Amino acid sequence: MLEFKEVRKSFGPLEVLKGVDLTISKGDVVVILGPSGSGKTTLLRCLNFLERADAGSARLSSLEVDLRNATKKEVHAVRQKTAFVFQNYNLFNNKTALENVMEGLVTGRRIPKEAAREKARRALDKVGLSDKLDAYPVQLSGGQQQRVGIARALALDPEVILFDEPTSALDPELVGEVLGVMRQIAADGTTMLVVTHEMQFAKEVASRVVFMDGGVVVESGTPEDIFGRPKEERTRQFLRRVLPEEYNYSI
Amino acid sequence: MLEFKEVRKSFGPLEVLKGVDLTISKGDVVVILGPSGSGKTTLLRCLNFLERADAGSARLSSLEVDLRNATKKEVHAVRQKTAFVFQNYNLFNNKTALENVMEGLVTGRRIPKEAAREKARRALDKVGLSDKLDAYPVQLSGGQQQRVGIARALALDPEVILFDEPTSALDPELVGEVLGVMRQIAADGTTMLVVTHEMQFAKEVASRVVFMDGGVVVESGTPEDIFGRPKEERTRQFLRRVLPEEYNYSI
Amino acid sequence: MIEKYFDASYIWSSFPQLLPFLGVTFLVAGLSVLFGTAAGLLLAAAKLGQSGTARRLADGYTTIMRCTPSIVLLFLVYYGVPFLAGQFGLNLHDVHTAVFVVITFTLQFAAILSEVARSAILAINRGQYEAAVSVGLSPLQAYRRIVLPQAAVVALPNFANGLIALLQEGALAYTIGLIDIVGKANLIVAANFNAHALEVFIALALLYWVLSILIGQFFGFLEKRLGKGRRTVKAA
Amino acid sequence: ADEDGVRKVKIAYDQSSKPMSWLDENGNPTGYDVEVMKLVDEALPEYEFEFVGTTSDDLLIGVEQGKFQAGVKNAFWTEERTKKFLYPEQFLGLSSAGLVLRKEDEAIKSLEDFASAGYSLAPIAANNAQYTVIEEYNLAHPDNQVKLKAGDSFTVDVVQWVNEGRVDGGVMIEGPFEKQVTAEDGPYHHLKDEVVYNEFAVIKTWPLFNRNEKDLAAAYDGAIEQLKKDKKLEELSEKFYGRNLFDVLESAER
Amino acid sequence: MQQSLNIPFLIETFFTALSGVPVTLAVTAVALLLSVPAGFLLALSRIREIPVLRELAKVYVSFVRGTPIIVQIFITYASVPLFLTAFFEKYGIRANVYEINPIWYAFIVFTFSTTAILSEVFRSALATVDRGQLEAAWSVGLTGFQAFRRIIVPQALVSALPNLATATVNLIKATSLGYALSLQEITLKAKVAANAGYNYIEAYIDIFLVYLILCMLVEFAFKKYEQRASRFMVRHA
Ligand SMILES: Nc1ncnc2c1ncn2[C@@H]1O[C@H](COP(=O)(O)OP(=O)(O)OP(=O)(O)O)[C@@H](O)[C@H]1O
Ligand SMILES: Nc1ncnc2c1ncn2[C@@H]1O[C@H](COP(=O)(O)OP(=O)(O)OP(=O)(O)O)[C@@H](O)[C@H]1O
Ligand SMILES: [Mg+2]
Ligand SMILES: [Mg+2]
Repeated sequence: MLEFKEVRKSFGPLEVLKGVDLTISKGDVVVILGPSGSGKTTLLRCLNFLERADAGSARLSSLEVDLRNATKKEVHAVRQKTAFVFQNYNLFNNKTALENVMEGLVTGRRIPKEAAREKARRALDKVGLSDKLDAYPVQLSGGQQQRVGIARALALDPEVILFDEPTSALDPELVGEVLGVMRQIAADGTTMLVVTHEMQFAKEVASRVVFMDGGVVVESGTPEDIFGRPKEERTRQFLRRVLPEEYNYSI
Repeated sequence: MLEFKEVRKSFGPLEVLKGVDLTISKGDVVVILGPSGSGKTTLLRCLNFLERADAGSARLSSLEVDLRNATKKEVHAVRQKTAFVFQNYNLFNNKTALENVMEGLVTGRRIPKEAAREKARRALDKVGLSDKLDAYPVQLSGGQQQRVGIARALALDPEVILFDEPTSALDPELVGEVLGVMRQIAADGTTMLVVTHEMQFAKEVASRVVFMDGGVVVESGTPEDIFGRPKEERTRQFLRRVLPEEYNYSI
Repeated sequence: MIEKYFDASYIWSSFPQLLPFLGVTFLVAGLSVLFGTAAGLLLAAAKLGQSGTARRLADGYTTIMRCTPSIVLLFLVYYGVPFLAGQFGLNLHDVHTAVFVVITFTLQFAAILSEVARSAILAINRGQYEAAVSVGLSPLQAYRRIVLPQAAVVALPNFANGLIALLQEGALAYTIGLIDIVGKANLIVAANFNAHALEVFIALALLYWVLSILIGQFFGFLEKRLGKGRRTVKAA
Repeated sequence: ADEDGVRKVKIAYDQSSKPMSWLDENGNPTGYDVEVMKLVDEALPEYEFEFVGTTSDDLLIGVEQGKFQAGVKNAFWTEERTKKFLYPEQFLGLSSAGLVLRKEDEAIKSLEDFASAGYSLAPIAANNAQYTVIEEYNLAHPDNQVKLKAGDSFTVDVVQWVNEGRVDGGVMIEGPFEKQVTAEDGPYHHLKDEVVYNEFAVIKTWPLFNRNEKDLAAAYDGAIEQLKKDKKLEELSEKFYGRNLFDVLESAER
Repeated sequence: MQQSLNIPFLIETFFTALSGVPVTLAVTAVALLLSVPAGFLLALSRIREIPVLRELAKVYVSFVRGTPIIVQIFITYASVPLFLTAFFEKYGIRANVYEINPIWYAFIVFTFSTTAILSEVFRSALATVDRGQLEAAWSVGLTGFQAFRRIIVPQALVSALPNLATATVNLIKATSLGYALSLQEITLKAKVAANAGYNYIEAYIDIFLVYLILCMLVEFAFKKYEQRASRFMVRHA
């Protein structure tokens, strides 16, 4: 269970989050859609305390935290329960792909090294990177880096995974595979919050879709609701340009 | 006109480009498709000498260069005629959005500062960033950074633009806009080589589609040919998983 | 003209006299680097941390320590510490001079190292820290496992600058009667009534050069090892 | 004071001021000043001297601060210095100062001659007693001054500098000159026909006591008076300076 | 402490020491002005792995950085005049080597040593800049030189400045070694003044104060510059 209440965040004079409320049930896959700059990344970052919110609180199963004034301990507790897939990957530059995945397991979760290695290997295998275990991030292509980032989060078995455009660098073939992996994990009860620009993705995996714009949640509902019967004019406008006639182009 | 001949590149034991040939006419928009790690980025980088190829040559209108042994002058000449949109943006960290776009104009092309500023402003306007002119890269969202990268390349009015997944971080609304801008520039005679994972994009703007895998060009042709009548089994396989039934999902 | 004053045999005969005093040089530099690095890291942490007071204190400390000539600092410690201790009834007049020298250089090296460390840590993209805490590392673990190893590569050349300077600063200890190799060289020169000082100092320079080459090699090796996975502006 | 009534005192000495005081190759303090103080120690059963080698600067600060009870560094007497240090009644020794000159300048016998010739002088370490001698000469002869420069104690090799032509003259004391040039095995024996040594002054040197050490100074006075009577100091002068400077005691200006 | 300070002397000598500041600053300024570009080029030759130059740079750094400055001063001051005299004689140049102002030796020695230090400072700083920045600069048509001047160096400066500040402050303090050349700088002047009355404590206090003031000003300037240079890193508008 994940719940945001009244999350606010400004950068100087720029108000990026203007009070965001969001409730996600355990095992749900919630997709956040929204134009560039609407505050999607910032929202995820606030939950993980990578950015200190100006106001608001979050609840993670039994753990309720004030996003502005959380103590060090609370912050650490939240981070232990969550995993983050970064928009720009942020792989550890000084570690190989395998070590990138192992790090959180060994140092963060205190899993014995051998078990962690096995786990990391399986995670990388799932995203098709068995042949790049010992490559450093600089030796990986964009899509390969992104997949290491995904594997790193998955291997942690967290309660909640925050994905920030996890498939932007992947070819559609891989998107399909990653999608499969995510579906399976969701079925195992992991809650997922996914920022994405891929409508297809949203339609296929989301149990709920949230549309954000200008720092607020404009509308949220099932994919059928949002794509089929959007209530708000802004949503309709976004979708109109996003899912044009041509999308039904048949091959 | 842009032509690659027999481009080869290995990283240590890993052969990434195994002899790539490609010919692109002036004003063409060629889209390169292919799975992650197939060497797409490496190909673009070799043309711009960001990576020294092991063998091969390229021709850029009247300029013929050996990709392995080009002189400093030739390298600079090629770079002056081309622009690159990086997969990971690579914005100049110490410059604002506006300065990022101006840099190549003022220092590289020796355009007077005022004219350059005007030009840069227009380019940023085209990608919807008029309100972020003075923001530094760290202050921009992923999509905003990517758009600055695009504007930076467009503003140069080069003969050839090399795009490496230029819309990966953009929401579909913006993809549409950027697409429009690209179409217009193509109409003005700029040659474009675009690596992308967005099939839609390929279908809509490409004058030719190239499918790469394992360091070679597997197949190339018009979008209709490639998507409608792929000749090679590998292409068919890729497209089958990429354009599944659901793509025709109607809202 | 030169051969009138220069006699290379003095170079060779100086080595056996100088070498035994290398131990003092190493001891002073080694201990100071050890303690200074530990203190310097704490200072750097204070400078990069949230607390404004801690930051100002650390900044002030650095300014004063960096700006005080070593010889003055040495006198301050050598005379000031026993004096202060005396106020509390402690007699430190018989403590070995080496202790004061080590305290002095520790204080100074800490200040220099704090700036080396601060600049190196700032050079590491914040995303690295963020990724580390996002996989459940505590901030301390994130620094120890991810940020510091990368910062170390950046810091190494500057650290070597400081370390080598410290090896030479040991010469100052001579001022209060602690004899290291520079001090010994001075004594040899004095014993010759300043004749053939050039040869003695050349011998000293050669010794230092060898040390410096060894240190350079070692740090080069460390840089290579720790620098795995780095993609810098090097190599065109 | 110790339980057996013996008081340990620290006597600092300049460890690189051969032949007045230095630390020899075996790590033992020696030199004229040090050896005299050793004799004083022997004569004073109620005191036990510990010799601490250091530099001139530290010696001065240390004695002033009380870290050392006394120090020897070939110090001269000046009025001003008595404000900082306790000078005893009895001087410690004599020090000769002479000009090292090129053979052709043999005729220059005094600082006046040297100054009149407009010659350049090798730098003298600012904390060296010789510096004071020249400085005082300059104060006394404002219109015929020697060009005095301060420098480093280790880097000026007077004999070489003069012979090389880097400077026209330098100040030295006799003993070292003897050992470098006159002695058969001296490093500059080959220059014996090119440089000369002309003495221009003999000066008394003093130990410096911390201002609170009146008793120690008095004890020193008693002991050294006896040593002088026993001609012990003359022996040491002979030993370290190659000459009994007490022969010319009357000519000592101070 | 035990003795009371000689206050009039303390005050008077403060100004004596202060009068040594111009010499100190002259040596510092000349050494910095020459060694910043020289150190940068050395750093580049190592980063770009230019064959012979890179090895030479390594040897240079190991020697000049590795040996005490006072020893370098001594060796230079003792041997250069000898060589020069021999040289002048051979070619019949009529010049007196010993009339060269010793400050020239200081310029040379301090420039050389600071170059070695700075080359390492710059090498480390340049390596903090991601290669992508250089690639982007090339891709918009900048030459390598332009890329360094406009993009790489301004970013490298952020991590270079704190160490540059240390090097500068150390240089200022090291100029006191000029006493070996009889340079009329701060330390020597104060110590000469101290000799007559053995007022060394006061002299050292004055030396302390003068360097403290001087170095604090320099440090302050560097701090301000660093703030300016790292503007682009602030995450908040
Ligand atoms: N550190 C910062 N300082 C100032 N402004 C910032 C900062 N970080 C983000 N912003 C601004 O906040 C807004 C929201 O940014 P955010 O990264 O949350 O957008 P986003 O919804 O993730 O967009 P995208 O889809 O492009 O990644 C943007 O307009 C951005 O310019
Ligand atoms: N510097 C390097 N050292 C070693 N291997 C490298 C290096 N750069 C790329 N590679 C490898 O070369 C292959 C091709 O990389 P490239 O970046 O060209 O792929 P791509 O087609 O752009 O993939 P993507 O769609 O994921 O960006 C990958 O397997 C990658 O691991
Ligand atoms: Mg984002
Ligand atoms: Mg790529």
